[in-house]
Amino acid sequence: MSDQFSLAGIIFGSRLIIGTGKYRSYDEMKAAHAASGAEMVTVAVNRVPLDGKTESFLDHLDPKMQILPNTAGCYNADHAIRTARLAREALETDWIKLEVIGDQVTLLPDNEQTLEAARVLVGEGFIVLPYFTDDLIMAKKLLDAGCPAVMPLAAPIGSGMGVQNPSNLRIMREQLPDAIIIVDAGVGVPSDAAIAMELGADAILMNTAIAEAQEPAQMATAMKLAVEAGRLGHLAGRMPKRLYASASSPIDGAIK
Amino acid sequence: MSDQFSLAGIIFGSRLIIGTGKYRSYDEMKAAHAASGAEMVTVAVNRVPLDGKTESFLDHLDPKMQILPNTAGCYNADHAIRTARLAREALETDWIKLEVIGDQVTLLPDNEQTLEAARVLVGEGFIVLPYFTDDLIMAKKLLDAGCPAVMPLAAPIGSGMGVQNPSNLRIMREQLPDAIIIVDAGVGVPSDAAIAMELGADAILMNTAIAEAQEPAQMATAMKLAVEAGRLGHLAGRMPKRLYASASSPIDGAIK
Amino acid sequence: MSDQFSLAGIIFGSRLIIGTGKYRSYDEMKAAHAASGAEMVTVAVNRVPLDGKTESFLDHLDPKMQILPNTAGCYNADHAIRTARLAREALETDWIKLEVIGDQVTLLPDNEQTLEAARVLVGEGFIVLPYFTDDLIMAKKLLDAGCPAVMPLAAPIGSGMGVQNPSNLRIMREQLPDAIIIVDAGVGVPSDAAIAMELGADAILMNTAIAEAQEPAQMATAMKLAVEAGRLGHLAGRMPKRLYASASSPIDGAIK
Amino acid sequence: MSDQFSLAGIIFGSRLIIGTGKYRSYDEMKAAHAASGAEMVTVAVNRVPLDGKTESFLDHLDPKMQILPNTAGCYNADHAIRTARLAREALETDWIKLEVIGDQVTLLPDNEQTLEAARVLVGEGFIVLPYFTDDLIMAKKLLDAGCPAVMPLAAPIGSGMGVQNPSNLRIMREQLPDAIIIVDAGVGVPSDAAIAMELGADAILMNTAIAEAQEPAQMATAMKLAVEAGRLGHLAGRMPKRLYASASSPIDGAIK
Amino acid sequence: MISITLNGEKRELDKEIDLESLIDLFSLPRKRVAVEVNHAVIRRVDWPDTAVKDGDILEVVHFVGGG
Amino acid sequence: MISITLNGEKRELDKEIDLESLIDLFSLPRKRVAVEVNHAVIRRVDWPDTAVKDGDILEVVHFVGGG
Amino acid sequence: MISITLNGEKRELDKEIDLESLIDLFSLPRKRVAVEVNHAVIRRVDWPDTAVKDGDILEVVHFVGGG
Amino acid sequence: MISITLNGEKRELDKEIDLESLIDLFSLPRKRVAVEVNHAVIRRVDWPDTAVKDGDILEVVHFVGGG
Repeated sequence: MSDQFSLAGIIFGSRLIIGTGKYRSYDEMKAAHAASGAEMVTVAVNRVPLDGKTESFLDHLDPKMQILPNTAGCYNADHAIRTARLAREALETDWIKLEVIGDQVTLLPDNEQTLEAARVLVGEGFIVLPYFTDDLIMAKKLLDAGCPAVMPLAAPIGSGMGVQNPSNLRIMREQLPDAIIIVDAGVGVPSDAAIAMELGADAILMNTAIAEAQEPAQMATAMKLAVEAGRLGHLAGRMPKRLYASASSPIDGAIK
Repeated sequence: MSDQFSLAGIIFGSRLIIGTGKYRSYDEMKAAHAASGAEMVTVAVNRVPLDGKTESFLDHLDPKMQILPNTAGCYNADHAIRTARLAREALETDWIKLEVIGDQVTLLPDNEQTLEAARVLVGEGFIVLPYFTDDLIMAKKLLDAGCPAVMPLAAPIGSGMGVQNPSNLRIMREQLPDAIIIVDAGVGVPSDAAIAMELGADAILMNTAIAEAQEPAQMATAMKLAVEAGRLGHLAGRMPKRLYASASSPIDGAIK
Repeated sequence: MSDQFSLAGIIFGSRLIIGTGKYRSYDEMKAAHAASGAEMVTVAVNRVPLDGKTESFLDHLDPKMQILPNTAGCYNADHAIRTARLAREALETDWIKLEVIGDQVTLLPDNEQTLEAARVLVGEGFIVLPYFTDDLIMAKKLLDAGCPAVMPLAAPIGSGMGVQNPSNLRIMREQLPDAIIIVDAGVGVPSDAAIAMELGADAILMNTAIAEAQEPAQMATAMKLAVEAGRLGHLAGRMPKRLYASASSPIDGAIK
Repeated sequence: MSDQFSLAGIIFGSRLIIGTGKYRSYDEMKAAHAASGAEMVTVAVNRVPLDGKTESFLDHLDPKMQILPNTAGCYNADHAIRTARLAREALETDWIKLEVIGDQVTLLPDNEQTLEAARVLVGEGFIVLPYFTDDLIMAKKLLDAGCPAVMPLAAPIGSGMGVQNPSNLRIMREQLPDAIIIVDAGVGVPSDAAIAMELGADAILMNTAIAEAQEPAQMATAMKLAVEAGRLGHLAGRMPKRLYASASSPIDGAIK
Repeated sequence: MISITLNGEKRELDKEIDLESLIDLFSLPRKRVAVEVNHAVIRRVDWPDTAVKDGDILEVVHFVGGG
Repeated sequence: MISITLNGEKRELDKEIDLESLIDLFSLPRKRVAVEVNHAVIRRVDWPDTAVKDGDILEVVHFVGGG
Repeated sequence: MISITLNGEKRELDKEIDLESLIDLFSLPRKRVAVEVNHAVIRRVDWPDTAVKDGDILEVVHFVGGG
Repeated sequence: MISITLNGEKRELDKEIDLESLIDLFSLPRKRVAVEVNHAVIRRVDWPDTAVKDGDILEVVHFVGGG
């Protein structure tokens, strides 16, 4: 339905990227992933438990899915860099969702550390997709550092509040017409996703909105449609907004 | 994709009802109608020109479309009632979109006259779909009068401002759980349609958002998807909203 | 500070009208009334208890306050009309805040019954101040019926949600430049009051926002200031809104 | 009226700080300054023209006003640091509004360079008041660097769009209960100022909203009142928000 | 023996009395109140001459806090 | 010689005619139109038997694009 | 007798062993995991030749659900 | 004959002079201004003893309206 999108040389048919956390069961996750039409999913890097009991989480993912490891849980550039290197070794992928968190309560990104880590990781050949605030100037620095895309937040991770600052996304789109902008975190309902795409985002990454919905698979379908709807709405060119009415039917010619 | 919806005994596969006004050409209209997936379109009742030159507008509509005549351009109950009777005679349909306008600048509905006309027309066996403000108490009166559905506005006709008062629609949905609510007028972009559906609307009627888009057919597809997305989002049950973050990845277990 | 406002021939120095309900104590109410600078307060008409125990609520009001009785609790025109007549007899005032409620859950106004009651009461010489939805066409009818002012709601009574539909108030102001518009109900914080005044309201009537504040007298002062601020902001003529920046300091002339 | 506020050891009676740019005339500026009740004004550091013709801008300021020089027009830390040193030499003040801009179109702050400059200037004994995005983590870093307050933007400089991301300010207030937060830039109308104060800002810095108003002095008074109203509203503790109504008058006891 | 409805409650009176006396009988307030008999307001001056009859519906109201 | 109002415009006819003929006379469309005479709809079947008289007010409507 | 830190937990080994053996010893998974010794990643091929020494800090990670 | 850059503009001087004299020479304001030579602020008291040399970059600033 919607046009393709190309990221770091790979063509994706879907502009929806989703997470793998918080699902009530593997079956619920698999059904949601299938319904979403997503072609890439994020996973977290975590210490192997020492009790010997470990099943491979990855076995529960559709093999056709591209896996995007993240550096969630890292609070400084060094931890994020080491986590990225471990992810690359384990998955033989250069792709990394770079996430350096400022504190545990808000999970808001530490832009300064994120930029530092991005510079190092790009230098090591990683394809760095950085999560950061909706900050135009930081976006420029991340792109200058060699990130193939930027991933501004819509709202805090898992908040489901939707796009909190549409002006920032609009400005980012207008000032960086050629950049790939992926809105990451904060989406709660399909209209939130549509709004982000209408503002010109190239794709959206979400987890909680689907995983914590009462019916994750149904919500995944809704998000798939909403991302396509918002994308097409962006391309189709909206009607002008007016405070006042504009008749759809002829004003004259009614009977008297 | 989305569930069916039943109105006055007719089952519709699509929850999107669209208009036929303001298109740049018949071809553009036909393409948009086809892309929208709509199964019912609104048309206006108008005086035949006396110059003898008249082509039938209706010939340009897909014969499979159900036609919903409106009383646009009527400023009191009497004109609207007469217009409805003429529409019934000409189209042999009992369906009428009842629209009584309060003034020509805002095209805002005259609820008092609308209610009066609704009472008369229902008595004459019409299937009355009334356009009115997002007023819960008026909605109850219109339903009591025998209207099979109510059609509150999202914003002024042709304004494209989107849902101006989400609380009113939410309250209407919660207070009238069994009523059929069709949001009519004011939608501008796909996310507006998704928002209305997420709030619990059963369907949406729009014209300008599609007809005045730079690419009407593309916008029609976007609206089709957005209505489905919003409907599914409503059914799927949204995640809770939080001011603060909720981690998608494990907080513990990151490397140190 | 702010300009005077004239209503039904009476000049008020304050554009804030407040209620007398829900206070934790008479002292708290008196302190809030004094702090608010209001010159008119609303009171409810209620059955005298038959247990013989009755103190006069009115004795607790500053005698300088103009008393505006309301018809709260009435669900149809007839009850409201009878209540207005009783209020006039008891207080020897022609002033009445006309309130006809549609249901007990939302307390949303029944515009149809309100209009009917307004027509009767104006005919009996009452100064009718009608509470209704933010409906331009209904506003015109109420003014045509002889009401000296209209009182659209900002949000449901006691909801504290603030102005839910700014466009409706802006349109009402622009379309009825000479009408007196008093925003009644729904204000929660000072900025809500300022917004309503900036949109062009002539005055604001509120109760819960002050009475249910943790510190009613302090909130009353805040509301007094906010109403003045909003009024002056409306008169002063706002700067143009821009998506993009406009430098406050010279762009050139910085050191290099 | 409102409580005092203490910044870097100085007690201010007013929580409104205003600019000196964009006024149509010196008289208009002076009248606005007087009306605003502000006790501190910002000025820009600029090259002396070489044509010999120079009058001292500062002579047009009320001598009682504390002068806060800014580093407007600087695009990196080094320029901002040098500008701060020149301002200190010329005015014998350690106070500096630190502003490092990322680009000329949006005037959005370069947080990274701002933080770097803040660290250097604090080390040189400056009282650094940094303008930055509404970024909690950056706020923490600026405070850790020794800034006595942080100055997040409400919206781009001179945009007049008002608080674009209330959640960010609320979170910043809640997470930094002891920090002094001054909202700087983006306010357009009095309600914008009231909103920022209700969210817990300690003060507001604005220029364009007053200077570009049709009546600057009147708007200055409005802003003075709005800042006080918002502050008191914050202290008074707002009523709870409800989607549904809560009666102000008794539900029972109406006549039947 | 007559029966009336006063503010929604049934009340028995051993005989017809005038409104003035009824207000006393129930020791109802007289300051800033108003009385309605069978949906018609009775002016204060007319209380003494207004007979309260069997089946009459009376409303006696005053003012309370409201918004 | 009679005068009618047709869709808001005055028209002269040299004599009374039936509605069916009037539609022809002005070569108005017959498909999916409706006619009202003096505010009352005239069913298609009744056109031939409906005399158009002096002073009659006629509305002949069809459908156009609308929302 | 040596002591190491494995995924944040102290562990005692009776003697130095290579990384390959250590993975077995603790029956840790081998599929899609990665190992870091003293902050440096050890490629899988180098496990057999990597001696785990007293005081070494090891991290062994795999993947879990995340967003 | 020396050349300097003053507030971004090239200027020729027939010989080295001290900063104090340069301010006079260009009749620049002295009240609430500050001077920087080659990126270093020169305190007012040091103007007389500060020689302006060939190639020096000077910035002389004052204050203007800003936000």
